[in-house]
Amino acid sequence: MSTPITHTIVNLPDQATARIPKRNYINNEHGLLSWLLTGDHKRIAILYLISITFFFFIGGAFAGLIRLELLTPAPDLVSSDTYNKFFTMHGIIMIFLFLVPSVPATLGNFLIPIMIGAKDLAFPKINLLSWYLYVIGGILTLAALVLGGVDTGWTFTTPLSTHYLNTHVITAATAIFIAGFASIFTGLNFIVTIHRMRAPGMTWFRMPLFVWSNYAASILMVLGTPVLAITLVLVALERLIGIGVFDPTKGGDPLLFQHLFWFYSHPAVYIMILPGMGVISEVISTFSRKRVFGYTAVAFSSVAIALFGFFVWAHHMFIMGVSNYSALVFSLLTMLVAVPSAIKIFNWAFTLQKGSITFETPMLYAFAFIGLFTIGGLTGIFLGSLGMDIHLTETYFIVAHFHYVMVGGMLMAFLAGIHFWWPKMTGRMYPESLSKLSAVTSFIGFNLTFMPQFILGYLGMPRRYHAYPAEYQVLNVLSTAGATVLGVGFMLPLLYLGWSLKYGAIAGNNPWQATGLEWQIQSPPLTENFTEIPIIDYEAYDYEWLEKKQREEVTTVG
Amino acid sequence: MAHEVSHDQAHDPSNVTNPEHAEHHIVTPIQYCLVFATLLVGTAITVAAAYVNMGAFNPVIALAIACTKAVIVILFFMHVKYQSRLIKLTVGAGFFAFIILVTMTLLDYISRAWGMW
Amino acid sequence: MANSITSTGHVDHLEKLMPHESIINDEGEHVVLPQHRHHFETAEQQREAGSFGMWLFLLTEIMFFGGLFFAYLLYRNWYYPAFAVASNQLNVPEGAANTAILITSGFFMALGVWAAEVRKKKLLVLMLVFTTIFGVAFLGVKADEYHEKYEKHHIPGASFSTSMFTNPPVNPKTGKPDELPLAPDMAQHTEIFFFLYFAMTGMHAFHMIIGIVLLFWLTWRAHRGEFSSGYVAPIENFGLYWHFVDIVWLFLFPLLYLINRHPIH
Amino acid sequence: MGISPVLWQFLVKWLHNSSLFPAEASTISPYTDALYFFLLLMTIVGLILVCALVFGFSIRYRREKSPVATQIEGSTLLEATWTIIPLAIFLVTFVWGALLYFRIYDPPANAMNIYVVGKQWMWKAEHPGGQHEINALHVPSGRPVQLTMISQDVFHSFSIPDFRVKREVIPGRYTTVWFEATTPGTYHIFCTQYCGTQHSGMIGEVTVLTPEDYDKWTKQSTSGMSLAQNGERLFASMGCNACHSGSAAARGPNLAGVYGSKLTLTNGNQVLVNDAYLRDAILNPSEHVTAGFAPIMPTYQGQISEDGLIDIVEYIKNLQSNYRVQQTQMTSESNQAAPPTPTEGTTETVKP
Repeated sequence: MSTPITHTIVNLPDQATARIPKRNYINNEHGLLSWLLTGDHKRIAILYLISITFFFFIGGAFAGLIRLELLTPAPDLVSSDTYNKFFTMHGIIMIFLFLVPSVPATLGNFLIPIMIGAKDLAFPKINLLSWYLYVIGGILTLAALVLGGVDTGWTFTTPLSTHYLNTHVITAATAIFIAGFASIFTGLNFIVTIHRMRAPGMTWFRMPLFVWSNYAASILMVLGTPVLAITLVLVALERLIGIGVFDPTKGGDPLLFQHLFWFYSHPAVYIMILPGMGVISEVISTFSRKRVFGYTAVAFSSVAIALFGFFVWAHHMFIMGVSNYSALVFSLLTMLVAVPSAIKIFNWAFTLQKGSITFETPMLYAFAFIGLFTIGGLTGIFLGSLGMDIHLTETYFIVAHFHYVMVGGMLMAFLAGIHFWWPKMTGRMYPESLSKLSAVTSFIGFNLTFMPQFILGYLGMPRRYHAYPAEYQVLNVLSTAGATVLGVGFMLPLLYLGWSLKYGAIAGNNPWQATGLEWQIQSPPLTENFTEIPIIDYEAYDYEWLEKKQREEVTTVG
Repeated sequence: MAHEVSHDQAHDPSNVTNPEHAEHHIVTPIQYCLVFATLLVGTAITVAAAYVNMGAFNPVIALAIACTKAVIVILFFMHVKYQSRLIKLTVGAGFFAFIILVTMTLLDYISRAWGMW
Repeated sequence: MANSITSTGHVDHLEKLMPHESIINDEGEHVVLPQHRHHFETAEQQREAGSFGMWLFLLTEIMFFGGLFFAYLLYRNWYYPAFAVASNQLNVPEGAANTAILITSGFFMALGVWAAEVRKKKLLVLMLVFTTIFGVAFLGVKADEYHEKYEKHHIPGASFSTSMFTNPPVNPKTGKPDELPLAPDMAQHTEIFFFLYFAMTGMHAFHMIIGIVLLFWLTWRAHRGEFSSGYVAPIENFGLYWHFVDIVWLFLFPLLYLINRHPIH
Repeated sequence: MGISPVLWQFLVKWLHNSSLFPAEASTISPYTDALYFFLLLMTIVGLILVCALVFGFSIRYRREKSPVATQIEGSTLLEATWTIIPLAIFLVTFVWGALLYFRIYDPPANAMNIYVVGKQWMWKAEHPGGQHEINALHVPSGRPVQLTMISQDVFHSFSIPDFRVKREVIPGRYTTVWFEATTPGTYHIFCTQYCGTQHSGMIGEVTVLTPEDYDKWTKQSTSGMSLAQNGERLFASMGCNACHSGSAAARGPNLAGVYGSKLTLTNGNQVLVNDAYLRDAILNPSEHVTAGFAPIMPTYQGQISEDGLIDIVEYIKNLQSNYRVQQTQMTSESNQAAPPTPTEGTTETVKP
């Protein structure tokens, strides 16, 4: 039955008769303990989703407070100490408790086993341990906040963090140390699952690009995070014993801290963005009904980003007195690591060519991602070129750059993924028009917030300033106005997605008529995902195969 | 209907669940004794070498002996020699990442004295 | 014929449908291991995944110690005289003995893994006990060395004293001090050596303690016969961890103890 | 550049007055701005290209107009184009940026040196002539000015946006940056590296004066002793002249004219004596023992403040003969009164 030519791809089952499948992973077992001690990767993904949303809104609240303070040039809302604690908490919570785990731990945990035809991740108990470590890390961060806050900035610059502050640095460092292991165990689980548990016939180049990008991010998690762990241990030891490797008065070298810290923290930004790119590949392909243009190029550029990500960290330290010659090497390698991102952007753009494109909410978020990530990426080139970095580093230009990549790129991709797979995770559809409104609101609010900060950056307004010269006020007022709109834009999904849990339309197996393996089974899926192990004999994003299957109306697997 | 599950599913080369299908090689105790002996001899040599003044070569020798002992332990005690190519690749990746950390950071420390900074 | 493996009562299905998947024991009839986790196709796949996962975890340990080793590398080059003199304060016989103890412990662990593979329960338990004994012996020697540092005031922090380095004591036998006196500013940097010494050997000892606790648990389970009927993954993976801790010490010993041992005059 | 200088000046002036663009107040500013506008152009063109592709394809191939998608595998030619072209543009940016970096961080030889000491939440500028300024800096226009900077406690970062220069100020090591101011006026100084509670209070003013005004300013703001003279007093009071007396039998090497020379150390390697070397030699003497001398110099770590170190380094830099050293040693040994320090033109007397 060919659907009439409409402007949307969504085909829901007849709502009068459609029901949520009797047996699925949600109602398979009951009681709190069945959730808190679950081994099922889907339930752990839901647990992660709830805790990540909780911490996202705390971090967002601090962002709001910061923007409120910067409404006026004078330091009049809160004292300097409190303001420093605001931006430190905003940084720590957003990076370590939201951005690093967001797509891998929620969507990755839920979908990777299903997408490659496995029943579960390789180590379910370690997956649950990863969530508990994340929650303990989160609680410790909140403890540091409640006990009096930490004001070292999320970068813990020594010797400030080791000798010149008496706030709760050790509590915060322990929190990040523990949350880091949560990220290591997620990465470890993904790598073993992708290598060892693919269904028969699921070769490497038949896997969806979402799996490829999470694989690349997992390599970074496993190899990068431990260096941050040892660095924080050394900072804690230096605070406790007083002698250490970073104290210049006793012969230590504070630049050694910068090297060890940024060795992790730059790959960390690729851990944050790569899974988001995976979501975008899936969404763009589904809503243009076409295979991703240059599948192998996009897959290999994910791995290339992961590999080159380890070679470029010192571009955070160009003005810190690293030698001129090493600055040259790191600047050149930074230029190389930018190329795979450009490749991906053009491949997504050309995926649309000759497609049959529709504009549901995930697609809107994907378009927002492409636009904003292009700006974010290219402004990164400003900071990668040495001469420009001298003027632009440690100013609001940097703040605008990484918010364009993290909020404009990663958060848009996260919301695209949440909207795209919401029917699969909950069996319910979200209200289309309201979600499009929230997407547009977020887009407008975001640009209004961070575009003025580029201009402020070139004007030289420094980062982390509690008070600023009067001539910067106009741009800061614009930015704060944008922040309020952005806040509303991010609040809306919480409302209508919650609403859809009870009143949303029944989604059925494949509301978007997508080709992924996860769309061939019931939604919400069974605990063991497949009633029998699927045999894959078709390519990734194979819409002809989907067409043939739908014509035969055979539910092979579900 | 679904594909007939072919009996020799495990031996089909594209069977990705266990591509190398390495049957499990058991290392005999004699090999372990040999490795044990070489490790002890290695320790003795490295201690002896420390008492001989070879100027800049002392650390080089010490590290060379330590690396050979480590490689022996990895290959035989940890059975990497008999395991799939994937595990060998993983071990390589680990040490490669460590080497990146050392060389790229030394790149900065060594070249500081070259020019005005 | 769809081989539907529902989640309930899957063991008998598996037996019938995929005979070659289970382990063929001595008498050649097929038995499926009770520890076979439902989401793995075959026990072989589960074991491969287990050791691969363990190796990835050891990767994180390599990078974890890697940070410390780099700090050591940097400060050894910056303050070589201080590192050389401070390293001479360490007791080489005790260090060498410790290395031998740890290698022996690794040897017994390897034999333990072999015993588990050939399913000799008593031998496995014996090997695990020996491994534990040598592990604890290593920690004992370590504790003695730490105590000696405590007496000589070489523990970094408030109680650290550099008098030992600025005017070295006269060696009664030779009538001359063993070391050249260090200038006071260089003597101050010996505190960085001892900080790195305690950080690296302390982190290594901490990993040893975790290993020994696991060893007690594994020995108890081995004693109950869990690992002598084909299911050896825990023993094998713990063996990997134990050998890794041994390798870290193989690097720590020469780097910390043997910086510059040849006599000065 | 394609735009005529007049149009450029007008554009920059208008943007500056509407506080959307910083003033171009140093010789390097136009070069930085040129690179900035090139990169801005690259970003805008890149964005337009991507948006054109995305919106073009979306409208052309929307579902109503093309209900069935035709699958395309990909094309290696296209992949090559959007690998090579971005790489080429990025490499151009790399080379241009590197040239600019080396221009800013390699001071010219004839630069006038000013010491800057960063301390938790204030900037102390110290001119060789003895002028001390807090959170302020007076510089002549038209002359290259080099800042030799160090921090007394944590990481700070000395930034003058209108000069497009910024350099991290690290504890334990001198870092340098230079600029040549062009248009007189007052411009912001910021500390851009987070340094604790009053990080946003650690700001100041650079006042660019015409050379004549600058000379007038140096005259009436002299606070008596030049850095070198302070250094001389410290040199004597710390007892440095006991060993570094410059006589043949002295236990310490002769420091007259040592600045800028090449020294061979006991461990054999050659070293250029610059500010950093002098400072390190005072704090960690055992690593900087000149060949032929015993390592008996005590460390002064923690006994001399950064300002004191700057004074001594400045004194050694200006020490051409040991005349003053021997004289101060003689007066310190005998009980005569020290000769009055000449008042006018203080810097000349130090040089013989």
